[in-house]
Amino acid sequence: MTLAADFTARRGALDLQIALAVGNGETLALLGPNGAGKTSCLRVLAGLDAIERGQVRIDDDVVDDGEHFVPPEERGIGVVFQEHRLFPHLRVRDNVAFGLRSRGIKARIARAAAATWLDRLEMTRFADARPDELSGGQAQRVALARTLATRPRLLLLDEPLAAADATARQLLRRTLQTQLRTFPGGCVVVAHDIDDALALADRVAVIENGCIVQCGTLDELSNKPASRYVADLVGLNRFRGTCRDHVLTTDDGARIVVGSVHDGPVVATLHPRAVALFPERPAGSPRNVFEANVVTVERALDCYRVQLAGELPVVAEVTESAVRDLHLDRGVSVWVAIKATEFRVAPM
Amino acid sequence: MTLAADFTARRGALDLQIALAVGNGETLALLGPNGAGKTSCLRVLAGLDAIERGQVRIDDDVVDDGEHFVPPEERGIGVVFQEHRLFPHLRVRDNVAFGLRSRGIKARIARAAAATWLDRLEMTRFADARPDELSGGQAQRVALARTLATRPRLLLLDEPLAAADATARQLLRRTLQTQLRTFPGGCVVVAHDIDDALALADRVAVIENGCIVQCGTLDELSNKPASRYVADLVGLNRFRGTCRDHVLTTDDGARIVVGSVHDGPVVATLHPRAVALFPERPAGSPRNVFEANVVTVERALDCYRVQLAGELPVVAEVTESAVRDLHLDRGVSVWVAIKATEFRVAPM
Amino acid sequence: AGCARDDPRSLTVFAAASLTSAFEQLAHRFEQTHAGVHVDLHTAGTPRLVLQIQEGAQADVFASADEAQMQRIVAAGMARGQPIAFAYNSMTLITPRDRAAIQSLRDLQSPRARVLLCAPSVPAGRYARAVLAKAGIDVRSVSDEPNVRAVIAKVRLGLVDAAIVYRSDARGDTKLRCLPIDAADNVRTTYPVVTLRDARSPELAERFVRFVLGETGRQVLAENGFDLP
Amino acid sequence: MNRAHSRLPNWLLAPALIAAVLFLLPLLALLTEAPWRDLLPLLTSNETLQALALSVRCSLIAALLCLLLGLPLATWLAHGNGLLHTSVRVLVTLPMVLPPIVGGLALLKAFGGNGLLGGALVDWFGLDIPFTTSAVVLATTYVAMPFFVLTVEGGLRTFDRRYTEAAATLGAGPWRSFCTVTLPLVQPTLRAGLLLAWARALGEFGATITFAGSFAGRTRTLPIAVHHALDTNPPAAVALSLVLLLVSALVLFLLRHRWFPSR
Amino acid sequence: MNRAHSRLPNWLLAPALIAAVLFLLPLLALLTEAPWRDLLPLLTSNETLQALALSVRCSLIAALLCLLLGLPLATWLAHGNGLLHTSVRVLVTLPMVLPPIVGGLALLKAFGGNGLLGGALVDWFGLDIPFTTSAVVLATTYVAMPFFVLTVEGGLRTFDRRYTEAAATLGAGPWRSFCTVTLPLVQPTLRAGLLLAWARALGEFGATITFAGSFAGRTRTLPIAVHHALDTNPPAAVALSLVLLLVSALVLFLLRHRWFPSR
Ligand SMILES: Nc1ncnc2c1ncn2[C@@H]1O[C@H](COP(=O)(O)OP(=O)(O)OP(=O)(O)O)[C@@H](O)[C@H]1O
Ligand SMILES: Nc1ncnc2c1ncn2[C@@H]1O[C@H](COP(=O)(O)OP(=O)(O)OP(=O)(O)O)[C@@H](O)[C@H]1O
Ligand SMILES: [Mg+2]
Ligand SMILES: [Mg+2]
Repeated sequence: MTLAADFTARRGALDLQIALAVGNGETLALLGPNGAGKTSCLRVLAGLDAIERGQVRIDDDVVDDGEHFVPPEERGIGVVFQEHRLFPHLRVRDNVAFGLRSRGIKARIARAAAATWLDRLEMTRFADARPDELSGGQAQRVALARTLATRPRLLLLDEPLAAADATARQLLRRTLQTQLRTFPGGCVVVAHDIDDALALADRVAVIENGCIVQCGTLDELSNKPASRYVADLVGLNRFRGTCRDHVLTTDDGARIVVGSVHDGPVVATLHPRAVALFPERPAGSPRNVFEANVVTVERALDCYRVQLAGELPVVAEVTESAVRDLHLDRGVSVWVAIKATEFRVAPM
Repeated sequence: MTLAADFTARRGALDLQIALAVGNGETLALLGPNGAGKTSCLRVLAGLDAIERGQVRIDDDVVDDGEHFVPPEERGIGVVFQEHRLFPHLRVRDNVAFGLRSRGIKARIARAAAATWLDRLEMTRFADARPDELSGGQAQRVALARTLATRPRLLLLDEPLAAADATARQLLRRTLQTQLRTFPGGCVVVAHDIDDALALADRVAVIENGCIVQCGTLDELSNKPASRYVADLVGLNRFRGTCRDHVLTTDDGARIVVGSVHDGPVVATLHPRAVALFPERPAGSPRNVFEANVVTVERALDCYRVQLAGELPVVAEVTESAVRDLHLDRGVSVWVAIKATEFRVAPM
Repeated sequence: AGCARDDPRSLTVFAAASLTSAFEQLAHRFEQTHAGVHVDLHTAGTPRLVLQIQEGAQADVFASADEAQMQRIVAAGMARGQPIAFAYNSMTLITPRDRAAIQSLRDLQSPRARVLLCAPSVPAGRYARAVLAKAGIDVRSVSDEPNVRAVIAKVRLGLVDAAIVYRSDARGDTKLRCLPIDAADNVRTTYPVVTLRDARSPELAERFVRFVLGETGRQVLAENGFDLP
Repeated sequence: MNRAHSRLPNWLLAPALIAAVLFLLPLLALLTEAPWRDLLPLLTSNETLQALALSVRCSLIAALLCLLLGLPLATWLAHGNGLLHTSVRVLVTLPMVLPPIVGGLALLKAFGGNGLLGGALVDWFGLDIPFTTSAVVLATTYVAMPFFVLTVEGGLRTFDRRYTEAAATLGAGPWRSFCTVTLPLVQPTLRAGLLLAWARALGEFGATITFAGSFAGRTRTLPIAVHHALDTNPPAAVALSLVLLLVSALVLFLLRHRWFPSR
Repeated sequence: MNRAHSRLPNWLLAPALIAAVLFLLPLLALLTEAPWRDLLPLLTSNETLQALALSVRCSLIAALLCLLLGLPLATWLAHGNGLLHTSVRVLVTLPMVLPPIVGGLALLKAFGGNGLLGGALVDWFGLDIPFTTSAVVLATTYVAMPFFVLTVEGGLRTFDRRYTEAAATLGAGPWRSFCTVTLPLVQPTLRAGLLLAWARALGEFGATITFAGSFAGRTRTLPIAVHHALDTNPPAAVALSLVLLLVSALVLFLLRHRWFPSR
């Protein structure tokens, strides 16, 4: 086990209550809404903030138990901050060499290592540049190089791919994967994008409001999303309510006919592709039919995502021709049909 | 026409050579690799840097023609920077009111307007917070509110969604869409993500190395991507070469059998889904069969993307079971089969 | 030159500011006549010198512009023997060269005359006020200046119409006009000198004191406008 | 909470302590000399209070003038390093490197009745500056302003332009941007500069006595009073000096939370 | 290229000009008074050169001491605003608000033969500081250091902690982080502070003459020589003052590009 943390901490108005563990060579992705406490959590793990109660262990060292506190420079960690924080007075090369120099390594050797890392991240061209001469994505890449160069036993990455363009993203993912494969340590990476999370991480932990609401593989999250946010994250519609005789009454009062035999409190999820839209009230088999208004229409790569407000707020995925034929646009009213069997219902 | 720009400018070692136009109510997305010059281009449009030659017009005013230069505060523009740049000494509310106050609007009214905008971006709770008490995504949202509140005639957004989480992203997209619908002005938005670009923009301009390589709708880009980067962006494999008798010889020397009758220099694109992988050399109809090594395997939401290095470097999209069955992992060798008819060939 | 105190052939002399020129010449002459002896001369306002000596300044000879101040050294037991008067000075009325309105002490009473004196706390100010009192003139100084030099500078600049300063200080300044004060109204100020208790080399200090009192000393002091005992 | 980062390099404390002792010892020495028994009547005497009031008033006005005139000058200086800028910077250091008495003399020659500008001032405006309270203000401003200007120039040079860029894109012209963005953001240096200038002005002696003289109630500031007392009654001088120290202590304690916020 | 943002608010120039004139006039006045014909022999005379060398040497050593002792003190001060911190800050302002002569007196009382520590210094180490070149250094350091300390404290208080946080996560301990991150990033304030302290030290007179006296070649710095000349030969005093100005001009011109880089 590289990291074992179970602690409470405060940051402004936010109460953090975190329990997580990362095994050797494992990567855990941290997802959650803005302001949920992802950065705050990394800060605690890094030793930039102290905990109130609990314990943080890295390898076999207790680095914080509310009394004994090991400062960041002695934790053997590496952090990539959300804003890159390159040292403005040092050239790119010296920024990358900084961590090694801090560990007492000779300037020549540290600079050679820095050169290697810059090469890996395809930034050799900018070795002599000053940080303020870099573009946003370049700076983030250098920040990553700077951290990786120290070969930390625990990597903490705060949205390392946010500023990276499409191709750079692949490069960075690949570099991180290599890195994580060759070092025995673990990694906690904050991501906003489930794709980034999946590309880098084995497991995903979702933080909301300072607490971890769910932690598991993508399949575990998809099968039984613990919250509306998780459902959104994996692209599903999610409803909570009480089921009785194939009828689910959601907490908001909507009634859905579902193909499930569960009774009592349940969570139902629904894939957006299973939501069908019609200009007029459709006849036929679907058991759930209601009228709704279009809130937004967003183009995705090979489909359109339509957000609907009505008896049941749902997101539908439709083709381009459907958008054209139904004149889908904000405020347009359409009929929604969902087959009862499309709902996946799980008891709570 | 809100914006008409055709200019050259220098920034460090980069030569910018940009020609673009944005109509009333139109949004143009700017995409391109890190360091391509997207931010530099916005800076010129905003009046933070001057051009060398050419002209920039906003509405009917020439704001820069290499001699006469209109400073940013007189251009009627609004900028959201890549790093939020909130004023650290002002509370969130006053940050948002700043633009209106600068336009001579009374404090009371400006603060009321600020409150409205904070409400729209669901940041009312943080109206009295200081910028350094905000999380990354919250700060970016405030920066957006601050800019939108001034109702500029030209909006320049530098990755406004980079720090936003999945749900916030929808909120911001929706807000921007509303904004762009109700104001007559135009908008240039830098995005890394083709999804963001598509959600916000009507047209996409791709910058590489300081020059605009292609500008058009998604369909135009997909049909005939002007560069490898554009092809990657829309998720396609792209090959350049010369075609003769159904055989395309790529610039790297690979030979592909294609179902096209074009002769001469061509560009061929190929959807990753059309690339089939086999553990052994397959018999059967596919005309292009070769062995390749796996470079990376990345999980996407409903498939895996496999990058392959071989006679022809391609990306394949495969299912999870394929990954399992073929033991796909870095360095594994597999057989690739592509039907000739899957290539879309366009003369150059 | 950094550690004169370790060298028995060097002598430290503290002298009042008004003695600066005279003592510079004296020191020079003394060095000429006493081969290998180096005189370290430090001049400042008399009260300052007294403070410095009281605070343990390592000095051999002290030449004061004022008997009262000298008395503080004696009272503190820091003198070796009794101080000896070696020069006298008196006060003079000065005006800017180009201003003829004032011809004598009486003219100071004119309400338009701007008169400048040293502060009563410095000897020069005390003496100047004594002169005015003797003459029965009641004038108010525009300002209480900290030393004679400040007074003279302002008269030179024509900022005031008249001032009363030491005769020796006003001597030979082309921008000033010196108007003698009647002996009846004038005061005679005494310059005492003494060898200090903590002198490194008392006998060399003694020799310097005798040199000041002697022929060369008298000659130099006279040249610098002092009266002699 | 930020335990990790309020940590100072430990052995920085040794030289810091030496420096503190360097400042402490002379104070202690003064304190042992202070006439503790006669202190109260001395400090509440009319002259002392008069001098105190004058000192406080003049030093505050001087600080204000530093702000009003020095801030624009510092801003201009921060925007260049050409020949003109460097020359002006040299000009600004002049009152620092000049012994104050010479500074006072120079002021006399410039603004005195027969001075460069002085004659004109008297003839045209009837302004005779020397020996007035205005002279005190002018002298202390002249001596104190360089400290303000150079400190603030340093601060402005480190100022992050990204914020003024943002202000401009939000429609703020140079003036508005200067007032609402630049100034608040360089506040800590402004404060340091003001503090330096004010303290220097409060303790100013040489230039003041030369240019303004020493006239009770009009130009006799506390340092000048100290000086007078030094010649006749050193313990009283020490006592008066302590008043200066008390004033500065009072100000620093009052400003403590606003000017030196804990971080 | 950055045309938009080197713009100054225009009418800032008016007060800046007034300030510049305030500094210029006294200089002009001094120049009219200078003995131009006898200037060269005067300035190249042995005494002048001796005083100049002493002044330059002592002011540089004082500036160095400010850096060595004042920087740690400033760093410590910047880390708090409690009672102890405020008290020490008051202590530091002491030499600024004290008339320099009283400052010199306090030094005498502390380090003089009969002083608090002075007796011990003499008895134990044979160190008799007053009236030596060391005394000049000590006095100028005492007077100049507050300017350095308060300026640098201001700079350190605006320092962005995010960089030291980053340094710590990269394995840099407090000391390394202080040297390689904090110091380089507050350089402009360090420079401003050093410049202030050095200039103040160069022009120091009152405390020096009180604590160190005016011995030619040993403690007679240029300002003291100026003062001395005022008693004997006023035009020479002006000429010597100009030497001080020249020294500072020379330094500022040499430092122009490194210390005040154009932005
Ligand atoms: N220095 C601070 N003082 C007070 N409150 C703070 C501070 N920093 C953060 N917060 C609050 O703590 C909460 C969590 O912030 P945090 O930065 O951990 O969020 P996050 O999950 O990283 O969000 P994002 O995705 O936007 O980066 C936010 O509500 C924020 O307002
Ligand atoms: N101040 C500067 N001085 C010198 N070169 C610079 C400066 N700013 C940017 N550059 C260079 O100009 C190029 C374009 O930078 P720009 O910031 O426009 O890129 P970008 O397209 O916005 O990239 P990103 O997606 O990473 O933000 C980069 O190669 C960068 O190194
Ligand atoms: Mg965050
Ligand atoms: Mg950019």
